[in-house]
Order: sequence, then structure tokens, then C-alpha cells
Amino acid sequence: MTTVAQFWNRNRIAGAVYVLLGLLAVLYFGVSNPAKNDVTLRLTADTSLTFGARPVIIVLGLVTVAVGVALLAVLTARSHFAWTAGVALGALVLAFLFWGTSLAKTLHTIPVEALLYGTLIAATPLIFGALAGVLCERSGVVNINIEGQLLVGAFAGALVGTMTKSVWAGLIAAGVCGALMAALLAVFAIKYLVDQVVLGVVLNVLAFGITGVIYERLMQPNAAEYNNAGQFKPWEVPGLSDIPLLGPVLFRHNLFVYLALALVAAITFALFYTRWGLRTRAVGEHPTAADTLGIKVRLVRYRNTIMGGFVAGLGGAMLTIGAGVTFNKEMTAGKGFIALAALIFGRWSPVGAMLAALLFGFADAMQQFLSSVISPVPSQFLQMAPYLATLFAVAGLVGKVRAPAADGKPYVKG
Amino acid sequence: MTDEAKPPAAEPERTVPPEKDVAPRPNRPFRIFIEELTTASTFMVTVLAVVLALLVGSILVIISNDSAREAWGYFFAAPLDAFEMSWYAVRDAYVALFQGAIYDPAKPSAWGSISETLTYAAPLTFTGLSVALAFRAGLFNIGAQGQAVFGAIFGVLAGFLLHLPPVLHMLVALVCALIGGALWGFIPGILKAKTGAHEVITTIMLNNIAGIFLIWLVVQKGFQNPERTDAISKSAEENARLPRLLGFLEGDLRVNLAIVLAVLAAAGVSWLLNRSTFGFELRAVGGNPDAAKTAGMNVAMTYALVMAVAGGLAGLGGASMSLGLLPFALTPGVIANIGFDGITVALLGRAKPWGVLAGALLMGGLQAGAVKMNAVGGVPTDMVYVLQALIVIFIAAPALIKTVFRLRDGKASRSTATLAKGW
Amino acid sequence: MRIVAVLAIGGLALSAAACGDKPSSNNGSSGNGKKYKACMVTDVGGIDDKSFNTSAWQGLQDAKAANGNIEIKYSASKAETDYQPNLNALVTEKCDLILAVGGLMTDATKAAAAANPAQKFAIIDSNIPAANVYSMQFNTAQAGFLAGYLAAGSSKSGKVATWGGLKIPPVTIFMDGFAEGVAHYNKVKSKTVAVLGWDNKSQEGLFAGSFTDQNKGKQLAEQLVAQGADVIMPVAGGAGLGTASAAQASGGKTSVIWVDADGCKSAAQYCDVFMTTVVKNIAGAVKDAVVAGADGKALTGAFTGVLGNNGVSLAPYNKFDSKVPAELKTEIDALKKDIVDGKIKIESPAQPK
Amino acid sequence: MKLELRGITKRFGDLVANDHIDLVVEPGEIHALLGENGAGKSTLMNVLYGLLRPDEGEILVNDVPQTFRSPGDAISAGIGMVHQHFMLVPVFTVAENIMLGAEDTKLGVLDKKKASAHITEVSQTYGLPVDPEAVVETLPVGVQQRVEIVKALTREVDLLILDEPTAVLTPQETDELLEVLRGLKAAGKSIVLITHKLREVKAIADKITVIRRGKVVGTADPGESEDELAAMMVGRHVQLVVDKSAAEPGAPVLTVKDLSVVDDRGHRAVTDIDLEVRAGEVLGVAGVQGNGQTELIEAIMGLRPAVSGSVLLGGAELRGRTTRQVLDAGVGYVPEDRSTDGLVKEFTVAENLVLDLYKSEPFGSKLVYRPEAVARNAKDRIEEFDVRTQSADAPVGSLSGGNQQKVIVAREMSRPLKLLIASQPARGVDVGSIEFIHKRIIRERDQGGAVLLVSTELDEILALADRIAVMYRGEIIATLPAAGATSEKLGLLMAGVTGD
Repeated sequence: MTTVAQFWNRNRIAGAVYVLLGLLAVLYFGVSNPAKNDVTLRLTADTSLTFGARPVIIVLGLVTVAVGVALLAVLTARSHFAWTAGVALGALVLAFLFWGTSLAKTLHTIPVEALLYGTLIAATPLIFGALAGVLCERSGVVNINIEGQLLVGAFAGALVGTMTKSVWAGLIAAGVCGALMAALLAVFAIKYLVDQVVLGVVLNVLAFGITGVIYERLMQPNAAEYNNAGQFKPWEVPGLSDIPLLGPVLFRHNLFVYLALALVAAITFALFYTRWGLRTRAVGEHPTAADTLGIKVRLVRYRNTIMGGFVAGLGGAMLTIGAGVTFNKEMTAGKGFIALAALIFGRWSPVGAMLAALLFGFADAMQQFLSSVISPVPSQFLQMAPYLATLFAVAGLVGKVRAPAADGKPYVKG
Repeated sequence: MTDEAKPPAAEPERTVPPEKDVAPRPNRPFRIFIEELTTASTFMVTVLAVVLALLVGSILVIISNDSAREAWGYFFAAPLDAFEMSWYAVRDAYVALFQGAIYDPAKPSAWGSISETLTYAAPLTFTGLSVALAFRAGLFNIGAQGQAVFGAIFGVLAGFLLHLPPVLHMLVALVCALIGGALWGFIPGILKAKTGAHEVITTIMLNNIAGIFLIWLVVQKGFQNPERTDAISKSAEENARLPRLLGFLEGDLRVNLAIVLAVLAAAGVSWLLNRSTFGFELRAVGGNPDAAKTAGMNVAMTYALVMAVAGGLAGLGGASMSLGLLPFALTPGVIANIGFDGITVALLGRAKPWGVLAGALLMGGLQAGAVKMNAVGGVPTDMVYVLQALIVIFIAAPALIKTVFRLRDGKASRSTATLAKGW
Repeated sequence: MRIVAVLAIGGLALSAAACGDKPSSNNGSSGNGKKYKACMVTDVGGIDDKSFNTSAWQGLQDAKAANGNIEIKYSASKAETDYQPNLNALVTEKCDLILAVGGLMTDATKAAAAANPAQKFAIIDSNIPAANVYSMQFNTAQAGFLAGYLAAGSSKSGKVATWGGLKIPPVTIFMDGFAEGVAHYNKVKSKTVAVLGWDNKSQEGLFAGSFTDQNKGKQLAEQLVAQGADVIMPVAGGAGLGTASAAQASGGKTSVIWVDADGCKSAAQYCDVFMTTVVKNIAGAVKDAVVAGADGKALTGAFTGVLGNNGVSLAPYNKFDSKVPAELKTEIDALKKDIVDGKIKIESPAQPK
Repeated sequence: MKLELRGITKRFGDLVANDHIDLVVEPGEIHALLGENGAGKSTLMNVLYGLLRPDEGEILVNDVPQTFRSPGDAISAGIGMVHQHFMLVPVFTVAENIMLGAEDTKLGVLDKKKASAHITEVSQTYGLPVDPEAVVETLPVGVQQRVEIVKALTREVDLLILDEPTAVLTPQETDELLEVLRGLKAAGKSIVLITHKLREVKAIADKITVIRRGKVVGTADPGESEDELAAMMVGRHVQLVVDKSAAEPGAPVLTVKDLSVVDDRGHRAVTDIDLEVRAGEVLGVAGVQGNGQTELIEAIMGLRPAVSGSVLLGGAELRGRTTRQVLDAGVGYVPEDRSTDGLVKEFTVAENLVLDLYKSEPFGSKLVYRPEAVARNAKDRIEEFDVRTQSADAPVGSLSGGNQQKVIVAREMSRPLKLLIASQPARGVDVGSIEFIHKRIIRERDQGGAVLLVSTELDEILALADRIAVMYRGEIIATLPAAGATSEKLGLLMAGVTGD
């Protein structure tokens, strides 16, 4: 569907939407149901900024309108779409946050530090999941199984961590179990050519079932012996953790957050600057071409899929031994699917996926904050926020994205 | 993309498709029977997939059985114990499974188990048809769960907000459920058509949203049952409920009109797929959207419509729960897991309407049996998940079944057709 | 390759099981003599919901411990549609008493009781007026009220918090009581202790959307602490453990009020952060009922747990015994008396009717 | 390098694609492998290149038997291959594509500098200029082919296989390529050239091996006449020219005015085109692939929105109409890529025969579809168009390319047409089917229909068209009567050279 040369191209449509949403924000949040109380932004323990919420909201709404107008009038090039979306929607979200806080029943203070910390914590398992997706899908294997891989990771982390009394052993076991799950995916996808989307969903069911049965009969009745792993203790990065605002947000975590960020950097580097990365991308884009150059397509896919499973397994472990809580049935609660959406929203790039994961993490943290101070929006509707954000992101902002060309297509050698 | 690596399909002399040259069929009935048993036919692959799944599942049965696990703990001291206890555990579990699904001498009515199987199978048929129909159009409808939620909601709302005479009230409630599900299915359809957003992601998100909406709705004033303090809505009126079929027999048999409607739905979908222009369009779009577009079909509209129809079917599935079973009201878990189970059912039935019905009966039997298995042997009901997943995987990989059981090459042993498109 | 791969995970689990060689001995099933068979059907939360299913099962286990002639078993429901078949399966299993756990089982139990008039049933969190059903309900708002007062009285920051699993009445009843207790404290002491996470007037608040997601429970606690809350009451079954975990990590700055069963027993690893527990004494009520039934006493009518009959209560302060001021303890005891006497009325819309 | 194939046999099921093929390529020789579509040439070369394993036979390199398990083995034995469908990753740069599989790294990091230097060196040595930094998908096909050759050369091959290398080139580009091949030969490389184009074979080959139905039917010298070679290739005497009478053009049927269209990436693909097709004539649109023909046709068919201009069919505006409406207005359409756009592979032959007619009587109404009528129709069409299929219920994917194409032609010609648009009707089709399809097109013209024929094959255009329009970079740069047009003249036009 080519619309570029027509008047209503993607930028203009978005522009019109922004103008409409901006005006609505100004009218509703600023006029008809206006913010009343001042809102305090608490940046650190002793630094706070207090605003009159109403003028801020009106300004933010007008920013959205302005971006919309600019898109309609001048910024018609494709390259302007992404950043304008960021600005316009960011302003809208902030306006909403200010409005909700201002009209909250209890407090009118936004704890910025906690909000950002919460964002990162919520985003980390998603980052692991999305990176698993990057590894698999860049080589051409669709991974709908992220959910299951996270789950077995969480499961094995708790089980082995308890049995060996070592969180490190738990971590390794989590990775290995994630990799085993992925190996199943790989065998059936690559060798038996089973439809990969279907396969991923079915393997998720298998993961639910196996972990559920063992949990119910083994881990739950004998929790002390099988489901009582320790926790990775937080490690404050010396020096960096004392930076105001950034320090507490970024540098006072345990292994998992650092590991996730390091993996984003490592996989980005490996994918675009190493032999492995070049071959991976070639296999994901044009396996036949890779084959004609002597690259073993199936081997690359097996290897990458299993590596992806390992990464997802590690991410799963964050949910148990990373957080210091016990394993529970279906405890991943759909995180694997959000990770999948982050992968797509981030256009199969590690950094993009991370940013998308952070976006969902923020939606989650903001929802929790607004519910806790009793904002005027019913809590259930706030709970929908991350899902609506995903829906909107995938449908409105991404649309038809360009996946690796051979993603999901089994390679059948003639 | 990679024509070159494939065998040259475009050989001028080849007019005979390769399917033909499977061993010639003998003509004596017994030989045919043996032939059928040793060839990887669709039927055999399905049967063997179930057998293999039960075998693999027995490992979990053993793990989850205390005595068996204990015996394995001292395996080297008394190895026979371990095998004996394991055998008992597996035997007891699968006997219970059979009793719960087919016939249980302990039940007051001989029809008791069958009634349960049919009760579980009815909603699964609807959601299975929903997923299957979408598969045929090349779409993967993971959203049957959310669509069923909306079907259940609309059905019950019509059930207690309206006051109509018998039969009519039920029909109106069912139509409302159909509309509710269709609306919720239309959203991912139109998003796919207009923006290209992949239905796998959008339907999963819509499932979550539907679930949260349901929890919100049931405790709202005017909807919540005023006599109750828990999360339950008012009940649908008597007239709107699906009548029980075996009420005249002894015992409390739950099977209701839903299973009849499910059979009709399978027939309807079968007609739609094979005898309607819409069915032709949806199959063409599923087979090759580009060719369908070139042939003048409106692919985008087909996607939206297919998802709406699929949603409507799932909506009926939801209503068969909320209007067919106690408490005839909305609760947060009113539709159980029928949407997700529908995926399995559709795959079991190979996305064919009558196959879906058969798959739903199998799955319904498993679920009914799992209740008994749990009540008798304490085998967790999650066991059903494991069996479901294994059966589907084995069916989808006939080559595996063929190798394990050393079957001869047959129609079903070739790799399965792609059901859903990648990204 | 093929089968090996398929069995890999199963095998791993099996080897895990082989390591666990400690024989569990809670399954004595010698079939001599006629035993009293008490069976229960869990609701969809499952036996380990750290809430009413767990408590009810505890009650059965206590009953068995008290009377060796009692045999117990449970049947788990995976979905609400399983309630009826589960109840029927247990009828077939010839249980003497079938316990249905959870208000959502009301209709199924009613139907099963009507179909099997000779069979004894019991139900928790519901009231079924049938001769063969024994109903148990609990007005936890009363104990929640005391907890709210206690929290307000011990908060140093002037902010206390609560959050729930799902916004459904069996959960919000705790939160209502809690918020009213805080309001009462503010009224009596002319203070302005704020409640985060629940507003009983608009019936709006903070929910995890899950009874099992401990990570969510942890994140919510971190959010609430960041906003200044120092006493938190999670009403979310197992998900609440996440809050306990976060409180433990805070090193004593944050304390938790647990719900359902005394936290120092049901989640002993977190005992040092549990200020007290809003006890919904399902275990006690179930134990009493089963023991009575085994003794051949008629089980009928309804039981409503209130502060007066110890059906609901505030658990001992355990490790906080020394930290809670004696004065506050006295006030709470007085409050309890006032509630029992009807001098203080609690207005939760979720109270048993 | 000396290469010898002995008794190579490759089967797919019961189909023997290569039947005991023997072939010897001497060092420094250009050896042409001649055969029509589907004769088994590509299969043979895929065996040689390690992509397929032979069922029987052996490969000898410099008289030493070799087993090629993968292309990697073939490459290390000094064999390179330029595939008909280029084996280039579209989103990679030239350098990335060329280094793939033989990457140089420095401390684990890809050494792109070294790769670029190597590419530049090879380019200069053999006169094949390429820009290492360019992204492949942005390059014209001719350049992509150059990249493929450079890719092989950087791997220091001694034997280069080229599979239908000229299919996408203009005559001038073809000449350039042949020049490059001569240069390679001079440098001592052996070359195997797979083609079905006799002209090129005669121009360059040292030796010719002809394959038919998977068997070697003979060898020939380049001195052999074209007719002889064609007869060997097809197995009978071929009519290279279609018999047709002079056209009797009537009123204009299709009038395209100032039409502009953009491609998928938003770039202008067709600019202000004017075009007229009259009743009773064939207008041939010639041009190298990718010069806007595809977009032009799609815009006429309503498959792609036009930016401006108008499309009139007998005076009625088609622009803005849906494809359905365009088809219903009396336009028949044979799409350029039959497997992507023309057929649903899983559908039966019968169903494909009504793919765009299923809603019209007698096959169906608005709601109901009638399989019985469809089956009856299939029986007639299969007979009329000589479609070789096991049954009408066989999936169309099981048919040969030529028969698949006949299914499309049968479908489109089985209703009264005002205009037939045929895009690449002979692509990938065996000679017999080509003859048949060409005859049907002429018959359509003779019955008073207007035909718009788009083809990149000059021979086809020259054989069928009454008038020829040449497209170059989205514009029609010349329209000329077929009489008097020569392939040299058209070739220059296709390359954009208009000045006389």
C-alpha cells in the first residue's frame, strides 16, 4: 500500500492524530476536568520541583499540537516520523501523568527516581526476552516461545538454586533449561519444518504444563528443599552509584540488570561487527545465498536459537533468584509476549528492543504509581496501559515492519 | 525467494504429482487394514501421536506420584520397586483418565462421563473452529480467548438485561454473544488490514485487555449480583440459558444444547469454507494473498471479515460457557481457558471443521478425564497441558512419528503445510 | 536425537526428583477400619494460593492431626467449569464431607447439594441455606480495621499502604477495614496519616492483577516505599510475598501486615518483617467443623467469623511485640471490644450479608 | 582447470532430472550448456556446485575425483557460480556480500577495509567496477551481476559457472558481459555458460553441450546453425517466428494519459506515460526489467494507486477503480510472476481456473459458490488449452511451469475481453507451451481484442507485437512500428539511447 505520494501519508495522518489528541488533552485535562493541585517532582531525596499542574499540562498539550501541525505542514519526510512520535506522545503521556497526579486522592508528588528505577526493573526481563528473540529471528527462526523459555528459566533457577544452595548454579541451570527449550524449538522448526509460530505457542503450553506439574507435586509441597533459592545481592557500582538521580536508578542493582545492559551492547557489537553477526544476518535474510557461500545454514540457526534460549533462560532466572522470590505457576504472566512485541517494535535490533522494553516498563511503573495515589482513572483501565501501549505501538507506530526476510521460513535444501 | 535451491518443479514432462507413487494399494480388506496401520496416514499419525504423548506424559505422572518417586529414591536398593510403583502410578492415572472421559462405573449414570466430555468439548469446538477458520485465511488467531470473553459478556448481559419469552431469549442472547465476539475479533482484523500489525501480537494484547475489562465489569453496580459479595454478575434469566439435553436421565448431567450448536457450527463452517464465495476468497487469501489481490479480491477486507467471523465463533464458545453452565453469570474466570485450548483443538483437527469437532471431543475427554485423574490419583490437572502440547507437536511433525514407529511413507508423513505466515 | 530431545526436559526433571531422596511421610494410607473422609475442592487459585485454599487445607490437616480417624484429600480446580465435576467426582469417591472453598463455588455447591441430599457439604465464603450444607463466612473488615489502626499508630512517615491482588470483594473487604481503621485513628488522634493504594469511598486502589506474581508484589512495594509508606498490607495471596521480600531488603524500614493466616507460620522466612496478620481463621473453622463431623455431630447452618468468635482476629505481634508501644496495644484491645459490642460499625460493601 | 562429470544422475522422486550426464570442460574453455527451460541444466550445475548431492556419478577436478558435500567444498576446489537469481543479501553492502563466508577479521572484528581493498583490486584486474560501500538492493541488476562475478573472483576460482546470465541484461550489457568472459578466458579460467539463447552461444562458446529432458543429446561446435541447435534443444523443428497476418487496428481500447506511479519505496517509477492500444493490435512494451513496466501494469489493473493521470478503457475511467472492477470491465490479466501473483499453489487446477471468476455465473453468486460448475468448467478448459495435468483436482503447484502458465491463460481468455494484458507470458516456460501461448495471444488479437504485451525478451516482442513502445526509467522513450524494428535498434533504446 503506497501512500507516500498522496496527501495523506503516514506523517500527515500521525500529525492529524497528534493535533486531535493534543487539543483533547488541553481541553479535558486543562479545562473541562482541570488539574487542581500543584504537582511536585521529587528528583532525589532532597531535590524537588513543584509546578502548577494546569499550565504545565496546557503547555504539554500544545507541544503535541505543535508537533502535529509541523507534521501536517512541513515535516513530511519519512525520517521525521520516529522522533516526532516520541516528542508528541511523550508530551501527551507526561500531561496525563501530571493530570492524574494532580487529581490524586492522596499525594501529589511524583517520585521520579522510583518511577525510573521501577521502569528499569520491569523492563529487564523483557530485555532478556527480546534479546533472545533477536538472536533467533535474525537467523530466521521465529521465536514465539520466549514466554516458555523465560518460564523454564525461572523454574530451573529456583529449583537448582535451592537444591545446590548456589544462586550461580541456579543461574547456569536457568540458562541451560532455556537453551533446552529452545533446542526443542530448533529441532522441530529446522529439522521437522513445523510451522514456527504454531510451534512456539505449543511449546509455551508444554512449558506451562511441565513446570506446573512439577511445581504442584514437588516444589510446592516441599518448598524448603526445592523452592527456596537465595538471591543475587545488589551490587552498587562504586562511585557511579552516588551520582544524583542516575546513580540510584542505574547503578544499584544486582547482576541481572547489568547483565541485560551488557548483553544489549555485546549483541549489538557481535551482530554488526563480527563474522558471527554477518553470517547470522545473512542466514536470516537470504539463507540460500549464505548456503552457496559454504555457510551451514541449519547449523547457524541451531546455534543461534539455542543461544537465544540460553539468554531467555537467564532472564527467567531474574524473576526468581534475581528478585529473591519463589517460583510459581505461570509466573512469567505474559512477559514473553510483551518481549516479543518489544522485539518487533524495536525492529529486530538489540538497542531498539531495549528502548521498547523500557517504554513498556515505564507504562507499567506509571500505572502502578497512579493507582497507588488513587488517580481519577479506574485502576483496571490503568492496568490495561501496558497492553494498550503495545497495541498502539505495534499497530500505530510500527505497522508493517521489515522482519529479517527469511524469518519463519524453514530452509529446505534442494 | 529461493527457487534455485529447490528441485526444479517446472519440469515439462512431469504431469504426475509425486504423491502417486506411494506403494500400490492391495485390494484385500485385511491387507488394506494392515497397510493402513503401518503407513503414516493421517489417522495413524494422530493415534500414535496420542499414544506417544501419553507415554512421555507418564514420566510426569511418575514424578508427581509420591510413592513412585520415593521408590526411585532408593532405586539401587530395590530396583523392582521403582518399576512396580511407577507402573501402578501410571496405570491408576490413565485408568482414571479413561473413567473420567468415557465410562465410570462409580457414577450414578452410565452417561455421566460422556456427558462431561461433551460438556467440555462444546466450547472447545467453537473456539477451535474460530482458530481453524483464521488459519485457513493464513491468520493465527490467538485472540479466541478475548473474543470468547466478550461473547460470554454480551450473552449474559442479554440474558439478564432483556426479558423475553423462552427460546427467543436464548436465540437473542446467542446472537448478542456472536456480535460481541465478532466485534472483538474485528479489531485485530482491521488493524492487520489497515496497518499491517501482526495479529499474533494484537490478539494477545486484546486478550489481556478483555480479561481486565471482565474483572472490572463484574463488580460494577447494576452488573454485580446484589445478593453476593464476591465477583459475580447477575445471572442470565432462565429463558436465556441453554437447556440441558439429558435432564431426564438419572444423575446431574451437565451436557447441554451447546454441543448440538457446536455440531451445527462445524457444519456451518464447513459450508462456508467449501460452498460459499466468501470461503473461496478466504482460502485463496490464505493460500496466496498476492494472487488473491491480483484476482480482484479485497484482501484487507477479507482479513477483517475473517477475524470478525472467527471472533463470532469464539464468542459463541464463550456464551456456551456463560449461558450453558452454572452459575449462568459472569465471573473473572467464566470462560476458563477455552480460547487457548481452541488453538490446540484447531491444530488437532488440521484446521478442518469436522476435524476440529473430533479434536474438541478428544480434548474434552482429556479435560473431563483430568478432573477424575486429579480427584483419584492427585495427578495435577496441568498434566492436560503437557498432553495437549505433546500431541500437537507430534502431529505437526509426522516425520518424527514415522521414524519412532517405523511406519512406511504415507500421505501424512510429509511436512505440514504452513498454517500461519511469519511476520 | 529426536526422542532424546523430546525427553530432555522430562529427564532433567526426573533427575531432579531422584536427588530428592528424602521420603515424605505425610501420606499414610492404611485402609483398615472405616475412616471419616473429608475432601475439599480448591477454587482456581489452587492449593498453594497462600490464602483461603491453603488455609482450608491447613484446617483439614489440623483436623487429621487432632483425630487420627480422619482421612483427607483435595481435588484442584483448574477452571470454574471444573467446580461441578470436581464436586461430583468427590461424591463418587464417597467422601463424608465435601468442602467447597470460595464464594464462586456457591452455585455449583448448591446444585450438588440438591442433587445429593444425603451428602454433607461445607462451603467457605458463602452462605447456602440448605440442610446438608454448612456455610462459613468471615467478616475480615473487622480485623482489618484493627490493622489499619495499628498501622497508622506505628507509622513514622505518616503514610501507610495497602494493595490487592484483584479488585474483587474478598480482597477489598480487607482494604476497606484497613482504610477505615486508619481514618478512625486520624479522627481520634487528629492526625493525617495517609493511605496509599486504596480509597474506600471511591473503591479505587492499587492492584497487581495477580495473586501469584511475586515480582509484581515486590515492584509495588518499592513504589509505595518510594512514596513514603512504611507499613504495607498486601492482600494478594502469594504475590504479597514479594512485598515481604522487599520489606526484608529494606532492613527494618518497612514493615508488612500479612493477611489470612499468621505470616510467622505460613511464611516464616519473612517473620521479622510481619508486624502482625489480619487473620481470617478459615483453618480453625474448618478444623472445628471436620472434627465435629467426625465425631458424628450434625453439621448444619452457618458460621460467620467475627472478632467476637475469633473467626477473624489480629494475630500476635510476634517479633514486633517489643516494638509496638504498649499504649497502642491497649487501644487496639479496646477497639476490638467496641467492635464486638457494636459500638463501632464498619461499612465495607463487601461484608457478608 | 579441467572439469569432468561422469554419469551424473539426480532424481526427485520418480522424476529423473539428470540422467547419466557426461561433460568435460577443458582448461581455458568457454563451454555452453544449452537446453530449454526445465531440461535439467540448473540441477546439473547445482550438483556440481555442491548444493545438491548426485544419486550416481562422479565429479573429477583435474582428473581427481571429488565429493562436494556443500558449496564450501566446491568453492575450495576452485569452482564459482553466478546464479540466475542472484545470491546476494539485498540489505547488505557489496563488501559485506563479497566477504560473507570468507571473512577477514582483526581481533574478532570484521576487517571491512581489507575486504574493500581486495574488491577494488579484483575489480580493476578484470574491468568490473563496483562500489564496495553500496547497498546491494539499491543497485541495478546489471551491477548486481557484476558483484556476483567479483564475488566469485575474489575466491580465486578457476572455473566459473554462469546460469542464464543474460536474462536480465540489455543487448549492450550482454555484449559487455561476453567481453568480460573473454577476458576471464584469457586469464586462464574455465567457464560454463548455461543458457537457452542461441545467439550468445554462437558468439562466445568454444564448445556446446545440449541437454534435453535430463540427458545429453549431443555436442556441437559454435559453427552449427541456429536452426540446428534449436532442433537439438527441443527435439523437433521449432517455429521461431509466429505466423500472423498484418494487424487491422480498430478504435482505441486502452488510452493511458499522463500516468505517474510510485513504487513500494515511494520513488517515482512511472512518469507521465501516454499509451494507446487499439482493438485488433498487439502493443509490445519492451524494456529491461525494473524500468517501470511492473508499476505501469499494476496501476492499470488497480493493484497500485496512480499518482496522477488517467486510464481509459473504451472511454470509461479505470483509475481509482478496484482490481475487481477493472477485471469486470473486460480486462484479462496474465501477471508477470505467475507463482506470486497468478496462482494459489495449494488450490486445485479447477479452482485456479476460476480464481477471478468465482463470483460470476455459473460458478457462483454473491454468496454461494458452486464446485460442480467449477469442475465442469475445468474439464472444458483443460481440453481446450491442452493443460497437462493428472486431474482437475490436482494442486496447481504440481504442474510444470508451462502448464501453470496455460492455466492462467485459459482462465483469462475464457471470457469476452476488451483488453488482454500479458506480462512476460513466456517466462520460464518450455518451447511447446510458448508456441501455444503465443498463438492464443495472436488469436485474441485477430478476434478484435486489444493486447498489451510486456516482455523483456526482445525475440518475443518482435515476434508478436504490431507496434513497440520502449520503456526506460519510467518513461516511454519511443514508440515504433514492429516492421522495421531490429533488436539492435531496440537494444539501444532499452539502454536509454535515443539520439540517432
